[in-house]
Amino acid sequence: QQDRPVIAAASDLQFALSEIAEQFEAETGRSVRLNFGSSGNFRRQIAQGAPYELYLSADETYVHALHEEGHLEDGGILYAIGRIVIVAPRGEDRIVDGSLVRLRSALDDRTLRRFAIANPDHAPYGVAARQALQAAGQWELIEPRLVYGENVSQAARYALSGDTDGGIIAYSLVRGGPLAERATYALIPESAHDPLRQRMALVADAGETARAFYDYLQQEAARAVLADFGFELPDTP
Amino acid sequence: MDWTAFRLSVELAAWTTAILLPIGLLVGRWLAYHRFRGRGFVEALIALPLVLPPTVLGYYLLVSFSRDAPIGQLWLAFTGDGLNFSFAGIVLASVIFNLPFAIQPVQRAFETVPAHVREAAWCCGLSTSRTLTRIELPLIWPGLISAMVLTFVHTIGEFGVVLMVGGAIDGETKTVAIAIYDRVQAFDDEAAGAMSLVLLIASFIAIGLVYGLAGRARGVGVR
Amino acid sequence: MDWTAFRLSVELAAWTTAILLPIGLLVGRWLAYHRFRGRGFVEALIALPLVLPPTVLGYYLLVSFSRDAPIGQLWLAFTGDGLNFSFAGIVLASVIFNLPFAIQPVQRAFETVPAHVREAAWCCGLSTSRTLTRIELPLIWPGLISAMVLTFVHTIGEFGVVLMVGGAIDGETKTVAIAIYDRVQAFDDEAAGAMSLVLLIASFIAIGLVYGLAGRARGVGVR
Amino acid sequence: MSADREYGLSIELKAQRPIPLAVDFHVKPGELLALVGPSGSGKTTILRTIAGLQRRVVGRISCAGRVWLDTARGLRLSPQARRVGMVFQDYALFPHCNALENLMLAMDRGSPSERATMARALLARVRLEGLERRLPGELSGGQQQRVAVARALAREPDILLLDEPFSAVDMMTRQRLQRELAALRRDIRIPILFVTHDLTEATALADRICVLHEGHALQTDEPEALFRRPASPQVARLLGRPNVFQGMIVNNGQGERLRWGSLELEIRDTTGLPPGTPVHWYVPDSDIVLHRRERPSRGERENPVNGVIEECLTLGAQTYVTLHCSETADSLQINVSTHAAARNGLTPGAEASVSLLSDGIHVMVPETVQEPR
Amino acid sequence: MSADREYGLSIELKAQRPIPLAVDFHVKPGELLALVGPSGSGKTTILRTIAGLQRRVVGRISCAGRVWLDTARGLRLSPQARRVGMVFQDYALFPHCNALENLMLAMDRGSPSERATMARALLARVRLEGLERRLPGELSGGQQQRVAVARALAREPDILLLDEPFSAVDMMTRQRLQRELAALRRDIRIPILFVTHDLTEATALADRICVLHEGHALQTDEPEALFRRPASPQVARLLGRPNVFQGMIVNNGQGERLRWGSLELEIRDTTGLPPGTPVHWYVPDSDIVLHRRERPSRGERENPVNGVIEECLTLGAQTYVTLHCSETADSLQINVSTHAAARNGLTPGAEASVSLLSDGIHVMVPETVQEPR
Ligand SMILES: Nc1ncnc2c1ncn2[C@@H]1O[C@H](COP(=O)(O)OP(=O)(O)OP(=O)(O)O)[C@@H](O)[C@H]1O
Ligand SMILES: Nc1ncnc2c1ncn2[C@@H]1O[C@H](COP(=O)(O)OP(=O)(O)OP(=O)(O)O)[C@@H](O)[C@H]1O
Ligand code: MOO
Ligand SMILES: [Mg+2]
Ligand SMILES: [Mg+2]
Repeated sequence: QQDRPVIAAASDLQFALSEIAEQFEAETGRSVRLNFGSSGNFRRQIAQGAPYELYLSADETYVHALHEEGHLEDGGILYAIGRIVIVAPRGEDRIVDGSLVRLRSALDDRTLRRFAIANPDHAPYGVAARQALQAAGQWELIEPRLVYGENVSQAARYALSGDTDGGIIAYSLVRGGPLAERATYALIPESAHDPLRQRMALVADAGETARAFYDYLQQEAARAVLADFGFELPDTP
Repeated sequence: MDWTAFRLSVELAAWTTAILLPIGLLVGRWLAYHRFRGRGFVEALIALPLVLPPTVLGYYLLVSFSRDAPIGQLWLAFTGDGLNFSFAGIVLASVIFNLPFAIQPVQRAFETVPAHVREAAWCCGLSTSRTLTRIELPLIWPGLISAMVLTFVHTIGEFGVVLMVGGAIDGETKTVAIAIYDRVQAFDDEAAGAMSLVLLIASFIAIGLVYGLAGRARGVGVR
Repeated sequence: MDWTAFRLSVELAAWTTAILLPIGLLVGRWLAYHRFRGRGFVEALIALPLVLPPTVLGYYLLVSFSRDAPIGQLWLAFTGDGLNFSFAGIVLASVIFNLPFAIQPVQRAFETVPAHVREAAWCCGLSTSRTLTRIELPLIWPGLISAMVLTFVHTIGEFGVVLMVGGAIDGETKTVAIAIYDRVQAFDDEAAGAMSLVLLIASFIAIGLVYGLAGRARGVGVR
Repeated sequence: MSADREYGLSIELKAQRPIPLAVDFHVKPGELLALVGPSGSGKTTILRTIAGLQRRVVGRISCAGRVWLDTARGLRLSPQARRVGMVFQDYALFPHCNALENLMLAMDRGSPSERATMARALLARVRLEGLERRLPGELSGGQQQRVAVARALAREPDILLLDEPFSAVDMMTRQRLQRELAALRRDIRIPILFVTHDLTEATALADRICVLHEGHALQTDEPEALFRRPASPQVARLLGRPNVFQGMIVNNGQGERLRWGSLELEIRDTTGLPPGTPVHWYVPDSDIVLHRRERPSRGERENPVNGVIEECLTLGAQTYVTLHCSETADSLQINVSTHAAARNGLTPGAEASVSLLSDGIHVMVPETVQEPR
Repeated sequence: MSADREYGLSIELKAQRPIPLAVDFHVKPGELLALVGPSGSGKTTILRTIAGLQRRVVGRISCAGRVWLDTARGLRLSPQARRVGMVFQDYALFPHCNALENLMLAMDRGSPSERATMARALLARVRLEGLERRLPGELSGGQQQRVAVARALAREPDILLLDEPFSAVDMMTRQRLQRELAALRRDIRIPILFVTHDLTEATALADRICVLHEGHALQTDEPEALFRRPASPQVARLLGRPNVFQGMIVNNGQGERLRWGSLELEIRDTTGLPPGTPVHWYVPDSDIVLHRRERPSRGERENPVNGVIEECLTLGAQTYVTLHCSETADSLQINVSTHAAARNGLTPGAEASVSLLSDGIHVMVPETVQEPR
């Protein structure tokens, strides 16, 4: 049996990374197994010796911490910077604009029922969403209306469920894939939140294929896909 | 320590248990006393919610509770409120999820009530309802306690369904299970550990007392 | 359709049930026949795993199964393998998580075996073990079936603990519950729906048959 | 139907399950009917049907002027609506209630304290003073049975259905309970059905006895009549009466006689059957008179039978003697007091004579079918 | 201990719970001991203790040459190791096994087909042919009880413990089962303990009877001896013997006499008690001889007692007569055949005389404490 490493990846990479892995397989003939989940859970599992060979976190601090604990080969590299969007079910763009002005008016005339974000206690996209709302001066107002997803994809579910008026989620989730046609969205300016610095690193004792995939992710083809799914590409690793 | 979440969990578990108690009694009793073709499949139907991963079940409930779906619409019509992201919603979800724990032990308990004892009660003039309260309930007591404790405890720990349907709204749908999970996810192991410990100790004492008292109260059948 | 995940789930549930069957019988019987101070607390202890959210319990198990912790070390010494992220590990986690479902119904069932019938078996020369197999087991059959079905079903649907301890490794620890969850997370509703449907139908038929057959086989106590 | 019949229990039942059942009788208020019959003959089934617990039955039951069951009209009262006081063969006490609570649950009148007082009085009546607080599991078999009897009374029933109510109690207590039951019949005038396998008990207590066999009522009659005139050899056998023989009706010119072997017996109740009819006949114990040694006694001329003693079985004050009579090739079973047996030298091998009083000889007319009453 | 005692059942027990128990007896192989006593006197408790089911007890039990219990030496065999054939008062059949399976479970020898054959034979012995495949719940009370008896035999036990084994079966079946039991005693020579509340049954079947009262063995004796010489008024009362009176030992110069009211009765078995000792005394039914009208009978000179008939109760062939004797202010209960009663004109208010045979009069020596044997 061939070496098919398990890759642990943040769930905002759901669509982008799947596409990259397909390209990778087509080009190299090697394949990887993708596990999407919460970056935090992966961080714990890797600390306990999980047999993942490559870790793509949505939050670079986890990579730093694991590196310090000696579970990673090195400090890894920054592979993408995430962006957030305000979304609503397609056709209900009452509150959808990047400056959050419409959201503000919905709040003011008390027509906002519920609004979904990822849990800012631990999900990086939740933190960014909170920062954006704070920057727009709406946090205090909107907090009682918020529902929290365990992670950003659950938040996306909520935002498009019909029982909320929308939410703030990862840009990468609505750029392509099944949500693209179900949602209407607007990009929130980068300046509204701290950059979502996404770092990846090889886990100690990673095998050949994982290394190859790690390298492939730094190639243009892969970066193009990431860009295509709305990630900013860092210049410096 | 998120005491609001604790309170909410206890409320949720109490409501769930309170609602499932009569359901468990009715359905459990009915399944115990009536033999019909397909009884096994009715029992299977009750157990089905368990086979789906809670988050997925939660997702399907989220969809069926939405304003566009019949259940959500009905609820909206009666209460003027949505089911999703509300306390009522997580109670309903919990109720569905805990059906097998509430029904099965009660059913098994009813099955062991001797037929002659029930008949004697009727001959003593006890109506069906008095037979239930005065004869059957005391006799099925251990099974009923089991059912209620399992339901209660399972609701306290339930996380996937409640999170999905409830949306972790502080003070409304954020139970202690979610609060602990959040602390763990936030790498706040100390807070998570402290909350877990409080939860475990409180549960241990509460369940222990319930079982202890229930066991002491006339252990019929055990000698 | 991820058939590997289906197979794995069935294997996991089968192992869990098979391991819990003797444990449930032993502990359930012991709790049913012995009255001692603090019995309620032993029962509470068994139910405790339920109060923690599965993922959190999973995390604590992950830590205790690690090579630095006693359980993990012991396992390593005996098998030369780690517990975490292995099939053995998720089986063990499942076993712990399902303890109350395996023990309680069996305990309640043993409690209703009439003392005189057991005594008669002894007087007929049946050893403790033959009394168990020939007299007690047939009498507790419905409770035992309940226990096993609940355990099996609950394991199939279990997700948080298995995900945390197992790490969702394809073909090794990625159960159908995780596979469905993944599809839901990936917004691949069609695949999730299809898998859920297959799971539900298969479970419905399997559980229905088990209950149906178990119910038909001499329904003692029900007349 | 007379008013008298209205206000008692009338039943008329047919069933196929669990056994084929065909019974039909009336019990007057205050009357005690004993059901006797072999184990499995359907006694419990009949009581359960009257109580409304056995449902697969067709027929009619009325009691205390109310119709309880009329399958023709689709009417069937629930057990609760029937006001029966039932003692189950296995007692069926409420296992979680102590003796007092078992009784109080069956009472539906009065304040709790009145009910407790009455329950205590009933328990005292069945000699269970001091055991009021015991759970059934802490009582002996006989004690449990007495709680069951008291509970049946506590209901203030319209009918008492007692399924072997004294089978587990010792003789002394049993006599006392039998006296209580007799007293009760004077106090509350309701029909009482009583299953027993103790014929002495049935005779002592019952106004009438119904002999059941495989679900069919063979004969229902007063004890005296039943023991003197069993309707068929089967009834005699079920009642444990030994002296049933085959004979033939003859007419020797002086009137109807019964030929038994080479003997011709006088009978008082002539049958009017044509001479030559083969019949079964029966003579009760009380009409077999032992001839005393050397001293003739009254009735000695009546149907003398001579024989040789085959067996003597002494049980306390009674001795059971088997007398083989060569003229008929049959054996008579007789029952004499032990001192009479000693006085008359009744030992195996000895010769002895008895008279069969013509009053007692009962010819079972073959066509006799017990008229349902 | 003699070899004979070794190979039977010897028990010597004391217990406090559930009732104070003090018993001590020996039953030889092939011997049948009946335990009689009021409901709640501890009969079931004794059987359970022998079977090893009741554990809170001190003492010693040995059977078939093996020690089963010796609390002094800390030895206690499990119920399985004791090889007892036990019939529980409530039968305790295995509810999920049919009649045949209930028996086969108790057998530990032979191939399945041999066991099935033997089980079938045993069921036939208790007259349950054709019901082999019925579950206990589908059998009548008496049928269940017979399965329990057959199961006890199926064990090929070293001792039979029968707790009211025939209480739920009809008289005919009962007689048949009693005969089976008697036959069995010849086939398999093991001790048999038999609880019954039917004294006729006890007398007919038992070699000895043990009278229990509140956990204490009051007297253990052969039926004849027990009925003729009960050790105390209490035993007589428990046996339902009515004629126990108070009297006083006197000496009228011709020897020891028993003063009863103004009468002085001759007694054959003199007591040697000092004159003036107040005693209880008893006369069995069989030693009360009714004086026949106009014709003197044997023994009439012996202890004549005259009285007026208070009550006559006729039960079939027997009539129970209460004779009030003004000289003593006591009443005698006598039991005559119904035709003797008629012949002698015994009706309430009539005068009658009886003789109390001096052979039968039994003076209960006050200090008599039943020697445990
Ligand atoms: N559930 C059942 N299924 C099949 N047969 C049954 C069932 N219950 C009772 N019977 C049969 O019906 C017959 C009548 O039973 P019933 O209990 O009325 O007898 P009974 O006269 O009360 O006998 P007993 O004196 O032994 O109590 C019996 O032969 C019994 O085996
Ligand atoms: N578990 C118990 N707790 C308290 N008392 C008990 C318990 N079991 C039995 N007893 C009492 O012990 C006494 C003896 O009971 P046992 O069953 O030996 O009587 P028994 O002679 O068999 O009576 P019966 O003829 O009525 O069956 C009774 O008075 C009974 O109430
Ligand atoms: O690590 Mo995530 O992408 O917030 O679930
Ligand atoms: Mg019966
Ligand atoms: Mg007893």
